[in-house]
Order: sequence, then structure tokens, then C-alpha cells
Amino acid sequence: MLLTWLIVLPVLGALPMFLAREQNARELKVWAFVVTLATVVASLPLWFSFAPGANGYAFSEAHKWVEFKDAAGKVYLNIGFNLGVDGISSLLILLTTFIMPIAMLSSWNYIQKRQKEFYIAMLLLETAMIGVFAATDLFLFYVFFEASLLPMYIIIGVWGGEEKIYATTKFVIYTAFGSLLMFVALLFVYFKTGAQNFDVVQLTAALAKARTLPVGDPGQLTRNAEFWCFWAFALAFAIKVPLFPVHTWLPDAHVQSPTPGSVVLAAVMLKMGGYGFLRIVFPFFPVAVAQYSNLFMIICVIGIIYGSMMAFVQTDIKKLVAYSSVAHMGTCMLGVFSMTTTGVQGGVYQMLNHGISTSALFLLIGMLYERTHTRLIAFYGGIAKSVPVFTTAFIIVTLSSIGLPLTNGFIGEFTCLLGGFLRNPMLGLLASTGVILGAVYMLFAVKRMFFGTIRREDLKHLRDLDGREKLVLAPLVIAIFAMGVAPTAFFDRIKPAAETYIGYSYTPEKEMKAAVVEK
Amino acid sequence: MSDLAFIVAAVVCVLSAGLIVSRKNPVYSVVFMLPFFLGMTTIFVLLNATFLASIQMIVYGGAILVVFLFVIMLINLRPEELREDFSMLSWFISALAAGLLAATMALFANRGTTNDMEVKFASAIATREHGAIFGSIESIAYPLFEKQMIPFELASVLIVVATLGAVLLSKKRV
Amino acid sequence: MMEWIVPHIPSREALESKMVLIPLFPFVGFLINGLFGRTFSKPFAGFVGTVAALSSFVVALMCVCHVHDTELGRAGLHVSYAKWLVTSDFSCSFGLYIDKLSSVMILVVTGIGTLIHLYSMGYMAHDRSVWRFFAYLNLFLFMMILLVLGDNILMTFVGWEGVGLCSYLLIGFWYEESKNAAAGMKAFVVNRIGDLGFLMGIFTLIAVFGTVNYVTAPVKGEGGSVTPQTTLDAKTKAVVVPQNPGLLDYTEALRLTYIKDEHSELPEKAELPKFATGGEKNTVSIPMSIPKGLGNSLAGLITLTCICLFIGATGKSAQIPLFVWLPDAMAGPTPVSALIHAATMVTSGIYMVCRLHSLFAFSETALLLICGVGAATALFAALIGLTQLDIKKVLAYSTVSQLGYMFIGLGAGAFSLGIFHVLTHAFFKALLFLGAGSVIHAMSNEQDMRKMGGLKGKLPWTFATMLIGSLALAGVPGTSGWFSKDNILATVLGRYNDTHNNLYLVFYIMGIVAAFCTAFYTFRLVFLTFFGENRSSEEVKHHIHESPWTMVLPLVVLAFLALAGGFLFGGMFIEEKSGGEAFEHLAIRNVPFHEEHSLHEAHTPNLILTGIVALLGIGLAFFRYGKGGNIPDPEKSNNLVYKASFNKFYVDEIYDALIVFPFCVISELLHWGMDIILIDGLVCGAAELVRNGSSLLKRIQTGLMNTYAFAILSGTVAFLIYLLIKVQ
Amino acid sequence: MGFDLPFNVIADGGGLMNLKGCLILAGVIFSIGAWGVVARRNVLTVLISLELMLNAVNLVFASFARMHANMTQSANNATAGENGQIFALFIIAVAAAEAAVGLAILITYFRNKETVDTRDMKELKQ
Repeated sequence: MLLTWLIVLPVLGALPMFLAREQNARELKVWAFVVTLATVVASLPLWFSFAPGANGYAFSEAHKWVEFKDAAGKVYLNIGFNLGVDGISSLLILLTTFIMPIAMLSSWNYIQKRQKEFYIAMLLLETAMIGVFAATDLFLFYVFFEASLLPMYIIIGVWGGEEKIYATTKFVIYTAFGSLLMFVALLFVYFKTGAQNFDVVQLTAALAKARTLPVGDPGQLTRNAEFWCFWAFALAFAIKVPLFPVHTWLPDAHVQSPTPGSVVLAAVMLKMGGYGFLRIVFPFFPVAVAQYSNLFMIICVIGIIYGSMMAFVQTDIKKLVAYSSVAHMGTCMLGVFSMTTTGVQGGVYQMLNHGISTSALFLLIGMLYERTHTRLIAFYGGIAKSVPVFTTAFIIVTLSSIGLPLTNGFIGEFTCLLGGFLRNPMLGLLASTGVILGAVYMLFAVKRMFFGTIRREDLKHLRDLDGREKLVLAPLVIAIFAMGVAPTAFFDRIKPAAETYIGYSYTPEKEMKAAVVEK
Repeated sequence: MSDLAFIVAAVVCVLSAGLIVSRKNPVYSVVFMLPFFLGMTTIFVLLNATFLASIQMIVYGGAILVVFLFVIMLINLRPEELREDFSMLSWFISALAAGLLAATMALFANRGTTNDMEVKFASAIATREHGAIFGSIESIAYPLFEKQMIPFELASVLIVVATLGAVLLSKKRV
Repeated sequence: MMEWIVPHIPSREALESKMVLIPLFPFVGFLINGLFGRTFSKPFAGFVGTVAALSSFVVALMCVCHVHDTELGRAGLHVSYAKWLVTSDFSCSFGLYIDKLSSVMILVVTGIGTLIHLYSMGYMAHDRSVWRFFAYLNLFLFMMILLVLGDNILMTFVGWEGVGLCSYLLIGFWYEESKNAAAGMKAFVVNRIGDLGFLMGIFTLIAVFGTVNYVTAPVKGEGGSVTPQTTLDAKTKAVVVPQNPGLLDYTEALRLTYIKDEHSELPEKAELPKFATGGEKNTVSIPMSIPKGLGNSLAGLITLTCICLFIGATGKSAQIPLFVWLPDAMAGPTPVSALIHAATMVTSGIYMVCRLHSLFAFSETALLLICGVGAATALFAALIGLTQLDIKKVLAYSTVSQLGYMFIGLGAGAFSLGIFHVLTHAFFKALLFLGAGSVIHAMSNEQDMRKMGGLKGKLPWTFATMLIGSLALAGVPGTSGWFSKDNILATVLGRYNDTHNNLYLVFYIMGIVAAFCTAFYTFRLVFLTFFGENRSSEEVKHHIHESPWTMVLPLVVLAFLALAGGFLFGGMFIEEKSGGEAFEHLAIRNVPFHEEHSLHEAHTPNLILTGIVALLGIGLAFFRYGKGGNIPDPEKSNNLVYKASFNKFYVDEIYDALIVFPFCVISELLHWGMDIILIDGLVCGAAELVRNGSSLLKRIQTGLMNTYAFAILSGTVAFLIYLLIKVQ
Repeated sequence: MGFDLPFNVIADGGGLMNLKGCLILAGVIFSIGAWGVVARRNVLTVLISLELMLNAVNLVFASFARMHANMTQSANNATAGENGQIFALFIIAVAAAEAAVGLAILITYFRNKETVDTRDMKELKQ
């Protein structure tokens, strides 16, 4: 029941807030923060008593949810409330619960209007995000996947910047476009295979069986159908990641979003895409994955180089970080698509890293924005002198972001690139140029913002970080170093799950064997 | 004889219906409703639906028509206030559509009525229990109050609700 | 040998437990200064930093004594701490490994590091944030120690990037000048380009050997743990490797198996043998899990790996084409230039090649490339150095040039001499930089040599020590610099004798020309700075004074080492025979010569030649600048070559035009063309299409009841007509 | 109320007074009513046209009731031939209700907007 509680807890916390009045904003903030802290505490067993069962999932639970029977009493639609975590999703849930209190704390002064609604939206968002990672039922996954859009839509649309409506509409339509296609493919898969329910593992088995059926059998999953379904799923997740040609919603959404929104968006929501690839696309469509993984690796490499180049020319620091996200997620997905254990391990690790370092960057930018109300890099210059602590924090996070050893970024980047290299050396080499480009754009921005002489009088008296802000950043900075020095625990955790997902990968021999067994 | 009556009634109905629809002033429309209802009643009688005919006359001719007249007087539309209603194009297009509708329905009627049905239509009528005649009050009352009891009651509820609604709606705001 | 320095060497077990202190002291120093330094007084912050460095040096010295002087220590001190990164392709832990090679480096790093900390206490005494400076310096020491002592190549990479970071921070230490920050950034980015090569090298190593450890894990034994060695079983003539062999175990095994005489070559993959191991796993073979597209010839792969790693080295050790950052790095405080950009960090490329020298020894192609790049760099930088006016720029280019010499040595197969030149160069170049710092300090931060002159009387200590340093740099026979440089050039000539490869002759001549240039610009510097009239302004003149003892003491110590270093340490490095046998003191095996006499025959002509060019260079410098009054002025010169040299042959400008500018333009173009116009155009275009389409459709919604009724009517009619046709 | 015809009106005739004729007549009246609904802009006329359409339907019901006149309600046949007429009765009831409510809405609308022209009724469009 742990996972159910984890999912329900934020909603339960949000319920009394509906009754509260806007005037009690302070109490509301504290309450919402306490709720997220409670969620952190509740999620701790995911780390400490994680013991996967026979199917690879720990904390499994299954409840009946929706069941439709036809006139003959045969079940034709069976959606379960099935939850469970493996090594990957448990870490992503932990990341979610870890980031939420930080996001809450960071919105303390940033959010000034409609505070009650804001915190309610954040709590609902947390529920949806945990649900995405905990669901083992495909339909449930889809429900949470979509449900997470709505609070985000509101968060950007209500508390966002000047062009918030454009950004939030773009964000939602972009992502919903992909996921609706996914929904069609999902139903197709379910009804085509005649599976008993939407359980991911069972659907995988059903699909594998459908693939081996003889040509002409109505239940046969043809290559064509598989490829269409693959693209439907892949597009949904690629948009969410986002991979190269479908990334343009991200900069707008990030720039317009309020700081906590950016943090959650970068830290958790982007991970849903990569997670979806691993959890759903890899097992479901191994043939298509085998066919297209090279293409996707190329896309990732393009994303790395392209995202870095875009980041380099940005004038808005938040946009710069948003484009760097494109590059980082490219690295991360390169590892995943390399289909090597090291690469997938690194990919998942890089997801966590990106969640930590990029959200730290967004937090820092948000703090600066609160002081000066501008994000233009050219506005600043030389502020290292007036805000030394802030500068130090920013540089530490920057270093993590560009993958300096002993920070978390290095481990993730190194293993991802190694995975890519072992799969395809040329792509590995090209992807590794991201190491250079990352340093170029980040340090260039750091130089322009923090170094040099202060030209503006008001920047000389900029306020340095206060206690609350230090509290917000401290866990992230600690995590940056801890994960850089001791990645082993994470890698051990990820390994069985990664091997499971790679194990689904397609080889012609395997299929022949399966066909023989079927006969 | 019945043929003649039917043809006369049908011609009256169609003519007056056309006039109802085409008169610019609604007062005339209402006036032409009277021959229309009379024609209808005649046809009902010819169809042996005597009770229905009487109800038709009472409800339509007695109630609805009068209500329309009342309303026209109430809102007091003077002819000169009425705007030009005849946009040639829409008039023509809708006439075309209505004509097409009539044609298709006529075609359906033509195709759908078999000889068998015509024979049944023209055949002699069996006498009801209790010695009632088809279409008479008794012959309608028995099924109405036995099998159709609930719809009948529901219809009365509907009328009550409609009455209340009409009163509430048209009540002047205090 | 070193009993007189450290009278009591602790036991091996005690040393193993103390080894961690070597990196820990500087790290703690960094933490103390970094976290609380703001509240410290300036001298105290310096004191903390210096003590941290000194303590580290003392522990390192004890370890080194153990490694060199005891029987058990010969295999090195090796401690493995916690696991760091475990993946299915490789695994590595935090481990420290002092063998004979790293012991040289660790002493240079901590020893010279300590001296420069001491010097900095004086030099930085008036700076606003001394604590920050010492925090960075200590962090640098920490990272450098990791680089040198790491027991796997990933740890080396940690240090490698870490020192790059410190270099970035220290170059931009005075960040309020945008120029300095830019120089720091340039250094970091250029280094990163090299790091890309290093990274690729590591990847290939993992693909080929499946490990990143240099040696296998230590085994607990009597009186301390021992690292098992790869040996040739005397009876069976079989190669026995330890379990879970490291890179060096593999290379040693390959050498013992295949390189029986000088014509042997490495086999193709198909013939790879299995090596016997001592433990329960009976045999082990090189995994060679090579991805498609790299070929599967072991020799080819090793060449590829070596070239990748060497690209990494060119970044950090400022070789062509990546040397451009080092001259700019002089924007940092002078002690930083001395420590990081002369003595230690920039030599880490050489260290890395030596660390894996047994791998490089397999690849003649890679060695030839290294030699060629080294020679080109040595000459090119020396030519630029001829005309520079900034005292630190001259030294910076001379550093680049000297690093080139080191690579010449490595490329000629004389790894020991490369390391020897690292050592002597650390002495004299640190000395020169510190001396230059002392001059700059005295001249109120003036760096232009045109405004100096006649300082020998006012700064006697500085003058004397710098003169010694210059003699060493110029390669005057008897000085430490001469010992190393002369031997490197002799080896190249020997190599030519041996292989009759004309390239080696070309490299040799380049080296000789560079040596001449070196002697010339070095003494040009000395004459312009210390002789003639003082050309500074009155105010500056008034302030000229000798530096405090904290600055003079390191100068004296380094001067002694620069002068006598060759005699003291030469025996450890210089090859007596041409056989390439392992040096007892260095555990390095140079690439053997085919003919025993090749090297011997090269020594005498080379000795004469180098001596002559050094004296010629000094003489020419004396004739041109020695009498004073002949002040160079590049702006007025019409000599094109002179101008080109003064402008660094426009390398920066060429890079800007070829790489930086196109990158900016393409990025900007892509941003507008691709992102905003194409992709967003498509996305928003789709949205616009829907919007415009629906505004067309909107017309249908007239709001007129009749229209809707008409729609119903026509729908009905259409349906009826359909039925009419369909239902016959 | 009502009066009972003691004779079978149709049986002696034939000719035009047959089912087909009745149905076609109903169709024509219905179409005229539909025409009125679609073409007229005066809500009053539209409502009257609606009554026309309802009457046409009544006619169809009555015709078919006549066709089923021989169906008698008995123990083994629950359906009576009068059911068509009964349905027509219900329609008349509903028509009355509809007219009442419709006209009431019309009055209220007129009171507020001073118009009964559908061209002015576009509030929902804005």
C-alpha cells in the first residue's frame, strides 16, 4: 500500500487547502511544505527497503479499477490500479519527492498572487508525477501522464511570465498531440493482442506472442503495425524528453514558467519521456527499436550539438539553461538508446543528475530574477563581487552541469557517452563534443554574468543569498557532490532494471527461438 | 363520396397550409389555421378517428389557435413594424429543400404501401368488446386507461408543468 | 639515499594508512580556507594553505623514501578505498598508487607547491581575498595529487579536469577584469577540447582492455599489502598475470609474450593468447569488446588509443594545435603561472604518457606523431618567444617550447628523459616565474620589459637566482636544463642513427634551432630586465625594493635545484646503455634501440652542437641587448617575420576566423533559421492553419435559428435520399 | 364527447381515399411546415408551422391506426388498433404544452428585446 499512499498523500494534503482562505497564505505555504516533506518521509522506504519481487517490481499492488463486460459476461476492458516500482522508477519517484519540497520552498516569495491555488496545483502535480512512475498498468500510466499536464498548464498559464498563454498553450498542445497518438496506439495494442488487462508485463508478453503468429492470423502483429505503434509511442515520449526536432516547446515553457514550475518541469516531467521509452517502448516494440535505435542515437547526437549551439546564442539565461536541457537530455537518451547496460545505467543516472543540476540552475536564476526582474545576460556583469555566495553556488552547479569529475554530471555523462561509444564509436565521438560545447556556453554565460566590472549602480548592492535560499540550495549542492563521489549505490540499483529492459531487445535469433517455442 | 370529401379536405388543407406559411402578417396565418384544422378534422373523420377528430377541433381550433391569437394581440405587432421577410434566395432554397422532402416522403409512401396494406386499410372494421365502435370514445378509453395508464398520467403531469412554466415565464417581473 | 632527509621512515602498514593524508591535507586546507577563510586575517589564511601543502609534502616524502629505499616498496604503495564507479564494462575505485614514476611527480607537485605557497604569502599579501587564493591553490594541489597518485585512469581524469578547473579559477582570480575571466574561460575550453581526446582514449581503453585500473588491486600480505606483478614464469616460460589485471599488467604481458626482439609486432585479435593467472580463474584474455567501426587489429587499436590520449595531452600540456591558452593564462597571479602553468599542471600530459608508456611503446606511429608535434611546438613557441615584450609572455612561450622538448623526448622513446625534463623544468621555470613575479612585484605590477632595465643592483637576490634559472633554461652545459635537454636531443639523433628515418633528423634540427632561440630570448629577457638603464617612471622607481624573505627563500632553494638538479638526479633518468632496460629508480622502460651503439654515437656531436648553440644564443642576445639602449619596438618594425612573430603568427586570429567565428555564425543562423523559422514555423503554422480554418468554418455559425433548422432539414433530406437509394 | 360513425366510411369507396394518399398528404403538409420553420423569420409563424408539422404526423398515425383497425385488444393480443390514435392524442397534448411554453418564452423574449424576429436572436453567437 506504500505506493498508493504516496500517490494519495499530496492529494489528501491538498483537500483541506480547498477550504482555506487566501488570506492565510503563510499557513498554506507551511502546510503545503509539510505535506511534501511528509511525502519525502513516506518515500524513504523506496530507498531503504527496496526488495524487488519475481517480476522485478517491488512494492507491487493490484486493485480492480475499471472493468467492462459485454453481454456474454466476458471482460473486454480491464483497467487495473496496478502499482509497482523497479530500480529505475523508485529512483525517479525519490527524485520527485526530493525536488518537491525544494520547489515549494523556492516559491515562498516568488508566488504572490493566488497562492492557495498555486500550492494546490503543485500538490496535484506531485500526485500525477508519482503516479506516472509508480503505475505498472499502461492505462493508469497514460492517465497519470496526461493528468500531470493539467496542473502544469495552470502553473505556467497563471503564474507565468509575459507570454505565458502562448507558452502554456504550446506546451500543452505539443505534448497532448503526442500523447493522444500514444493513446490510439495503446488501445490498438490492447485490442489487437486480446490481452487480459493493461498490465505492462502481460502486454509485453502478449505482444511478443502476437508477433510470432502466422501471417494472416487476425491477432498477428505485423511489422507495419508494430512500426506505426512504435512511432506513436516514440513521438509522445520524444516530445516529452524532448528530442531534437520536437523540442521547441521547452524553451518557451521554461522561460515563461515560474521558478517552481521550471524546476518541476526540468527535474521530473522531462524524465517521463525517457522513462516511457525504457519502460514501454523497449519491451513493446523490440523489432522497431532495433531498427530505429541508430536513428534515435543520431537524433540524440544532433540534439546534443544543436542544443548546445542554441544555448550558446541565447541572450536570456533561462532560455540558455532550457536549451542546455535539450543537450543534456540528448546525452541521457544517447545512453538509453545505446542499448548497453552501461549506457542505460548512465542514461537513468543522467536523468537524476539533470533533475538536480538543472533545477538548481533554475532555482538560482529564479532567485536572481526576484532581485532584478530580468533574465537578460547582458543586464548583469561582474556581480560576483556583490553576491559571492550566490556566485559560488552558481559555479558549483555550472560545473555539475558541464560534467566536471567528482560532481554527479561527470558520472552520468561519462557512462552515457561510453555506452554510445561502445555501440557506435563515431556517434560517441560526435556526442562527446557536447563536453566541449557545454563548457563553452555555460562558462561564457558565467563570464558575462558574474565576471568583469560592475557597470550598473544597482547591481553593486545586490542582496546575497538569505537563509531560506541557502536552505533551498543546500540539499541540491550536497546531492551534486554525493552523487558524484558515490554513484555505486545508484548504479547497483539501476542495473537489474536496465538489464531487464535491454533483455527485451530484438535479435533475429531470439525471434526464431521464440517462434520455435510457440510451435 | 368519401373520395370527394377527402379530395376537398386535402386541397383545403394544403392550400391553407401554404397560406399559413406564406402570409407576412401572423394574424393572417392564424386565421388560415382555421380551415386547415377543419380539413384535418374532416380527414380524421374519414379515417374513422372520430374521437381524435373532435379532440383536434377542440384543442387546436379551440385552444391553441386562440392562444396564438392572444399572443399576437399581446405583443401587438403592427403590420408596418414587420420587417421584410422574403429573402428570395433563402425562400427559394428552403422551398427547394422542403419540396425535396415532400418528394422523398411521397416516394417512400409510394414504395412502402403494399397492396396488402391497402386492402387492410379498406377492409371492414371488427367491433370492439363492449360493443364499441372503432375510433369511438369507448374503444379508445379502454386501451388508454388500461395499457397506456402511465403515459397518460405522465402526459397530464407534462401539461401541468407546461402550464406552470408558461405562467412563470410570462409573469411580469415584479 | 634519502635517509638524511627523512631520518625515520614509518613501516609500510603505517604508510598505507597515512597515504590518504597526501591529498587530504590540501583538501582540508581548501575546506578551511574556503568555508571560513573570509574571517581569517591575510597572513593566517596563507599560513593555513602553506602548512597544508607542507604537511602533504612531508607525508609524500616519507612514502617516496619507502618506495625507493625498501625492498617491499619497489612494487609501489597501493591503497584502494571505496568503490567509485561499477558498471558492467569496467569498475574502478578510489585508490592511491605511488610507484617510482609517480613518486617523482608527487615530490615536484608537493615540494614546489609548498615553495610557491610560501612565496605567495609574500606576493599576495596585499590582495583583497587572500583566503580565496589559498583555497584555490590548495584545491589545485589536491587535484594534482589525485592526478598523479590515482590508481586508475579515471582518477587521473578527475585530477586532470580538476586542475583544469583550478586553472580556470586562478587565471580568472582577478575576475573584475573581463580579460582575465576570458583567459580563464579560454584555458578551460581549449583544455576541454583536449579532454575530448582523452575521453575517447579512455573509451577505447575500456573497449579494448575492459579496465581502467593501471594495476591490479593490492593483496593483503605480511607487513602490508602488495600489488601482484606480471611476471614471466622462469620454468614454464609462461606469462603469469595477476587476477583482474590492470592496463599495465596487460601491456607487460603483451610485451613479454610478443616483443621478444626488436622486430616483433603485436598480433591481430584472432591470435590473442590467454594469460595464466595465479588465482582461481585460470586464464584471462584481453576482452577486446570492440564496437563496430574501430577495426579489430590490436596494434591499430593501440595506436588509435595512444593518439587519442596524446590529443588529451596536447590540450593540457599546451602543444600544437592547442597551445593557445597558455600564453593567455598569464593573466593569473604570477605564483599561479609558476605552479600551474610551468611546473606542474602543464606537465601532466607528459606524466600521463609516461604512466601508460608501455602502451605507447607498442605504437611507433603514435610515438613519431608525438615527437613531431613536440618538435614543431618547441620551435614554433621559441620563435614567438623571440619577440615578446611582456616578461611573463616570454616565459609562457618558453614553457610551451620546453613542453615541446619533453614530448620530443617521449616521442623518441626516452620516457625517462621526458620525466627528467619535467623535473628540471619545474625547477628552473618555477624559479624564473617566481623571479619574474619578484620583478613585477618590485615594479608595481609592470610587466612590460621595455619599462624595466638596470634592476640587477636593486634586486640582487632576484637577479642572481634568475640568472641561474636563465642559464639552465638556455641549456648552458652543467646546469640541470642542459642535462635533460641535451640528452633528449641526443636520443633523437640516436634514433635517427638507429632507424635512418629522416623525420628524426628533421625533428633534431628543429630542436637545435629551438635551443638556439631559447638561449637568445632567455638572455634577451635577462639583459632587458636587469641590465642597462632603468626605464620606468619616477614613481615606480621610488618603490623598487627587494622582496621579503618568504619570496626570496623559494627563489634560493629553486636556484640551487636548477643549478645542481642535473648532478643530483641525473643518474636516475639518463640512459647509460641503449637497451631500454627498466630504470631502477623510475620503473620506466624506454623504447630500446635496434643497434646498441646508436645512442652512444649521437652523444658527442650532440654535446658539441647544443653547447655551441646555447653560447651562440647568449652571445647574440648580449650583442643586441647587453649594452642597453637597444629597446625593441615591434610597432615600428617593418620586418614582416618580426611582426608575425610578435603577433604570435596570428594563430589566435586564425582560430577565431576558422572556428570561433563560424561557430557563432552557424549557431545564430541555426537559431533563427532552424529553430524559430523552420521548426516553430511548422508548429505554429499548423496551429495557424487550424485557427484560420476554423475562422472560415465559423461563418457557418450564423446564430440565426433558421440556418440551424435548415441544416436539420437538409440533413434529413440527405439521409432520406440516401435511404431511398440504398434501400431498394 | 365525440360522435360515432355507424358506418365504414372507406369501405364503399376505393379511388383516392387510400393509405398512400393519406401518407402523401401528410408528407406534403409536413414539408410545408418544415418550409415555414426554415424560411420564416417571425417566431410566431415558426411556431405555427411547427403545429402544421405535428398535425401531419397525427395524420400518419391516424392513417395507420385505420389500417390496423381490425386489431382488437384481447387476452392473446395485447395491442389494440386504437393505439395509433392514442399516440396522436398524446401528440396533441404535447403540442398544446409546447405551444403554451413556446409562446410564454416568446412573450418574455419580446418583453425584453422588443422583437420576435429570429434575425435579432443572436445572443449565443457573441
